[in-house]
Amino acid sequence: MAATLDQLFVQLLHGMTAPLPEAIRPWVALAISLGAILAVFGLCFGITTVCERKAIARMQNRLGPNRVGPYGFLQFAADGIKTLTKEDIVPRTADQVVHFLAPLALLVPVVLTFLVLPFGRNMTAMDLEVGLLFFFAAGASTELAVFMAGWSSRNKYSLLGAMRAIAQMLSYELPFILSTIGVVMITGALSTTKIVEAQAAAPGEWLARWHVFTPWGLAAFLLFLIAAFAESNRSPFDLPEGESEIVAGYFIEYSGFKFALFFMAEYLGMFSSSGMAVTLFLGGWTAPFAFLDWVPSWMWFFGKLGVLIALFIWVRGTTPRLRMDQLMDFAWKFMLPLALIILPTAAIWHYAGRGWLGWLVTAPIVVGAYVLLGRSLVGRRRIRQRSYRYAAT
Amino acid sequence: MNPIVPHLIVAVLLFAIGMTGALARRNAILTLVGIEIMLNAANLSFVVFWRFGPNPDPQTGLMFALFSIAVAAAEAAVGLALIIVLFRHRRTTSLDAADSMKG
Amino acid sequence: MTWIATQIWLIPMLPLLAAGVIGLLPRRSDQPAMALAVGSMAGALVLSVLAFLFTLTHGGEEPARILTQFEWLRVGTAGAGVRLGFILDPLAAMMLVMVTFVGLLIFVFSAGYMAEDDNRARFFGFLSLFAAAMLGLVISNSLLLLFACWEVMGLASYLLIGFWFEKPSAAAAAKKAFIVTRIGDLGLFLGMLWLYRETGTLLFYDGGAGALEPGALAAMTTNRVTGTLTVATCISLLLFFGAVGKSGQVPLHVWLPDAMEGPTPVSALIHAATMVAAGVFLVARTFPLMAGGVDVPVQSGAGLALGVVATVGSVTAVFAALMAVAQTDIKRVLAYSTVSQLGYMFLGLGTGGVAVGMFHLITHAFFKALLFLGAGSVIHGCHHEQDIRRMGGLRRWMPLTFATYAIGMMALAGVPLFFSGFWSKDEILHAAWGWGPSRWPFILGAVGAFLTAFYMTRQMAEVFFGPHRGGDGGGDGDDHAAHAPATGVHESPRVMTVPLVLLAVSTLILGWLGTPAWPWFESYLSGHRHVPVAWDRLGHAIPLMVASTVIVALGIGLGWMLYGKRPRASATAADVMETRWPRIFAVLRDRFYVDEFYEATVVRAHRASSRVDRWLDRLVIGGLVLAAGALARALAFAVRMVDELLVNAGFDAGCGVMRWIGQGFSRIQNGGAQRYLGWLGMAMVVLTILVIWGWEGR
Amino acid sequence: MSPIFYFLAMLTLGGAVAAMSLRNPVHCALSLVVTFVGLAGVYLGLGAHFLGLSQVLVYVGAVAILLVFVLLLTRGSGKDEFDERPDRWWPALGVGGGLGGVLIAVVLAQPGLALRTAPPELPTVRALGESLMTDFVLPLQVVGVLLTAALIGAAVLALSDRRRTPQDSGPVTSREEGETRR
Repeated sequence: MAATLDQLFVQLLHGMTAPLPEAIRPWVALAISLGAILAVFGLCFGITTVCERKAIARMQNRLGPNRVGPYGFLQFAADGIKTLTKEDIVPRTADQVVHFLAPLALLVPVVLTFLVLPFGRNMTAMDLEVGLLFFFAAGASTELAVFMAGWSSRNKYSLLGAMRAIAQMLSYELPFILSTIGVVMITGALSTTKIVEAQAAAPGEWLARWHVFTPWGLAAFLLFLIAAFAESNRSPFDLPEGESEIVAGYFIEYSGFKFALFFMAEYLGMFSSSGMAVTLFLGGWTAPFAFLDWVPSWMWFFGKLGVLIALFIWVRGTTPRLRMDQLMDFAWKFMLPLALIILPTAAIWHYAGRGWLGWLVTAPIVVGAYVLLGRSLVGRRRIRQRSYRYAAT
Repeated sequence: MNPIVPHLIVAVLLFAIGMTGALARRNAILTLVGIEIMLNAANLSFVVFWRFGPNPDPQTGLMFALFSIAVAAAEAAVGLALIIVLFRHRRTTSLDAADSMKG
Repeated sequence: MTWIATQIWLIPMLPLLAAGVIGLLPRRSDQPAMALAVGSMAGALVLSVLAFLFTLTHGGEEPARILTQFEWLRVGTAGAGVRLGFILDPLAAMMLVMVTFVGLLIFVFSAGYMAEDDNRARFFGFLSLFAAAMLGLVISNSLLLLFACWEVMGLASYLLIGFWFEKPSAAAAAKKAFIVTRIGDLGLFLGMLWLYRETGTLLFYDGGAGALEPGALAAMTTNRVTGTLTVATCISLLLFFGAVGKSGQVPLHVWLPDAMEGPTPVSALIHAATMVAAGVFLVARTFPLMAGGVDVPVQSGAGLALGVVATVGSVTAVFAALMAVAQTDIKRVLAYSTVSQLGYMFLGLGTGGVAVGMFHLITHAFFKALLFLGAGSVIHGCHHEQDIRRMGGLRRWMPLTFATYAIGMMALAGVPLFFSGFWSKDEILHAAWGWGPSRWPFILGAVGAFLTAFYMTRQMAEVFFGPHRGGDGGGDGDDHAAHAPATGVHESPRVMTVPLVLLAVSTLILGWLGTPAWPWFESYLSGHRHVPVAWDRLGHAIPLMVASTVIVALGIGLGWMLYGKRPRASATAADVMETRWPRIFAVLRDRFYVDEFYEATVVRAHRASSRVDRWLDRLVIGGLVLAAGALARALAFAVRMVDELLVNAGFDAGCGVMRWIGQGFSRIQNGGAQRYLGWLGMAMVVLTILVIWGWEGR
Repeated sequence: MSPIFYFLAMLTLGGAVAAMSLRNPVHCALSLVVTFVGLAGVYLGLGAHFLGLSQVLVYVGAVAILLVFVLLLTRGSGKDEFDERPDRWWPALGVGGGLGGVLIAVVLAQPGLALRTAPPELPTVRALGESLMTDFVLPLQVVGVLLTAALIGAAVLALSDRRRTPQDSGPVTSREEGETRR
């Protein structure tokens, strides 16, 4: 029973593609998977927007949406209908073609990143040997779409927002990628499926071998998560769309459906980063304890994903926005060195094993690096009382 | 047809396009773009010869292309920095402005 | 317990990590830097003691030798890579314990000594780096790894000697130390290359395939370069040249006294325990090669290389001791004394084998560190006064420093029975006495022993006895001297005196490890665990012991007679020896003019050659150019004449043609990069056609 | 030869032609990205997965962004007046076309380009990594040094005139403005 439930979707896909000829079967399977991913995560996107609005409303002592449907939970449907039926305004001076292509160029790579995520046992849409690289390659392509959107609008705020976004994404790309190299080193594979399988509990062990349970893995997980916040342009790294400074960033000149696409791409990017964090560090679809193996694997994945999304919402509701220089300092002076230090630490862990020796050697290195780098970041700039040049008297 | 031939023709055409553009455009950045296209054409031929070449070798062609990508990245960085310097001195990125080494 | 044998790399790794972390720390974080440095050294000491205990309990007839080899860099597929390795054997274990113990005490001492320095964090970072390099050198099982550590140590010593780089003299001394040792390193490097060419490996021991093992040695000792000179001897001499540079032997000793410009703990670390010992250690490590292939650890003083080692050592021992006699800087006396003692070590290695030399290395490390730290304490107490003429009578105000310094002094001088220096020096003299080829090393050694006793007595008398002369300004001497208030002279804080006491205690104890009656050290190095007490061996040694005791007594007596009985009255008063033998004293004080000699020869030769080059450039080459120019001008004149007179009619036409061609070429060379690229493309088309079709038809 | 290859080839060549012929430099840069992506697709089709994805990561993620940044920094995003004069195009087309024609002729004329009988065993990423660390360790080191040097060189080049520029324009005028406004 448990096995059937576990492989339910796999069997379903298998049944749908079995009558087709051999040659086109993988392509059809890929298309169906893509459709399923779009459907599932589209729905997730809707639900998440409502949940986020309600959760943040609670944090801000408001009620949040409560008109449409029970407790306002159908708000997303109303929003969707509204954006679909709104007029699509394109500025007269805008570069028409690029302006039209930008939202697509943003959404397509983001959707592609979902192809390599293992949602459950045997549930990877495209099980590439270089899956992790695929994820990063697709993610890197979104920067260009941001530029296209910002540049083609011929609006200085959108261009500024795009430049900020690109600078930020480039800066955080490095720790984003580097923090995963430790995982690759330990598992010896770039395939997301193999990475997940390597984190399952070995026979006889009660605890799974999630990478987050190791000193370097914990540090890398946190780095990855922070970089994911920045990559998805979410608070506290939402400078590219800081309303108080540059109105709405690079998609200021978009309205209606195209705006909805941008909005969706942002949330989908958040989902895929969280999914990759789950895959790399939280054991993907594996159960944390061996005795919980009977729960279907995809439930684990989506459960962990939900936790991370809740974390994203929580952080958005509670942290103030960074300043641009703080943002850059943080990326280059804290995250990058720490990510580089994690690499040899993972190597040491590989040779020292997961026993007490590994902990004894690697934990102090990680903690020491964290403390030292953090102190150097904090201690440099003393906050002085601001002096006003013209408004003194 | 031998699958190596269309691949190589694509590489050759790419190279020729890059060459033409690099010769015709006056904007230094676009000349650099042309050179990048030529580099990519060379890379493609490496990969094609690795895959279909008469001398099967496990990895050398791939490695060459990989290193070539790395070198191209370095080249782009330095080239673009040079263009920025050119722009600072001449207030233009036209290559015609950078002809003070005239003989 | 046994895991330490394979995890020996942890020992240098600890200080190395500390150095790295200190490098990352903010600039003024003194406390964490200090804690890290001292803590890592303490950890290294614990691990070293574990390793030492391991070698004590393992190994029977052969010394325990645990190798940990690893492949550092694989080039190509088939095993052709660079292999490195670590070794744990009694020699390494002994050195490990010594370096970490002395190092730890010096680190602790530095915490007090450098208390007022602004850059303490940097200082401790460098110290840790230095210690890491030394420890790595000790345990490396590959000449390449040893060389790498050797160079890192050179760098660290450069940084440490020039630590107060705002002083020009310190900066110069650092450069001098770096360059002079580099000259020696060249020899080491050449030796390394040659060794690799001969044996194909740089690993010392590799289960039969190493460079120091019988197979490789047999080949090297039978191959001859010329006549009697074997390959092994040549390589040994090259390696020894590196050791000469690092250990400050004649003729490359000049950097060592100048290196006293560094902070005193640095002097203690570099000139007592570690860096200078590295040269001796190198010779000890490659001893089978030095001994010319005879793989018998001790009492095998044969072979040309060892003869050179012994000769250089004995000459240095006397030479440096003579220079020490006339120095007035408290640290310089000790520096020359170090050079001299290092000479002793080489003498011991050359005549008596590894155990003899290494025993003196160990004991010397302890008492010389003690002396340097004592000197540091004195300097600290006298507010950075280093001139012994301005000290005096300090025993009243610095009793603890005085007591420990006296112990160190007696050990160095070789006062019998209770001091370690006596036993180790005695073994060296014993070995030199029994050395077949020549009696001179023994005689020189004995003279050196006498001089050592003499100059140490002189120093003690000047520093600790007599009236205090610190208050003296310049010329007004005597009236102040009697009632000189000990302004500010004070005993050093606990953090500095405790290391002194610990070192003094170990100085007293260590001697008993290698007495003739119970040669435990020697048997430890060769792997025997149980050493019977053999009183009968004492019989051979007693006459020599008596003789050396007499020598030492003479030295001390003379010193006391000249300096102790009638103490110097004022800081500016002439030295006793200076009044009696002014000319000799001047030579000694000016260090035999070695520096001047180098200045006059090597440096001046460089200058002269550069001057000659300039002259050549000006006159010969410049002349040629001028001549060519004149020729061309003459030719041009002739052509012009011909042109104007003969072809004046066709001139305009020819000129037009030339201009036309020139314009054509200058259009090619128009500075436009794209034009060049176009030419390249066309050339490529033409070449491709030529290559593919052009020659096929032929 | 699958239709996918022809599609990708068209994409690549079309992107390249557009990149070399469009008026607006930013459009050129974006077309260049199409070429890069198409080439990456060709690589993937040839079985060079790692290379194809590296191509996307390096060219699309880094080089294209760099190009676009420099275009904006040098105000090159407007129309380039020089490119409206067509006198350069004919010689360039001559050289490029000649080169392409000759090389295609060479490719077609070579009987030695025999198809490999057995398709090669595609190397795993692990095998690639291992040969990078063994057979190709020296090129790897050299490329590392080259990249470092290029990084430093580019930074130095781009920063070198920092000192000179303020005198030309920048803060002087703004301060004067501030003074007058006051």
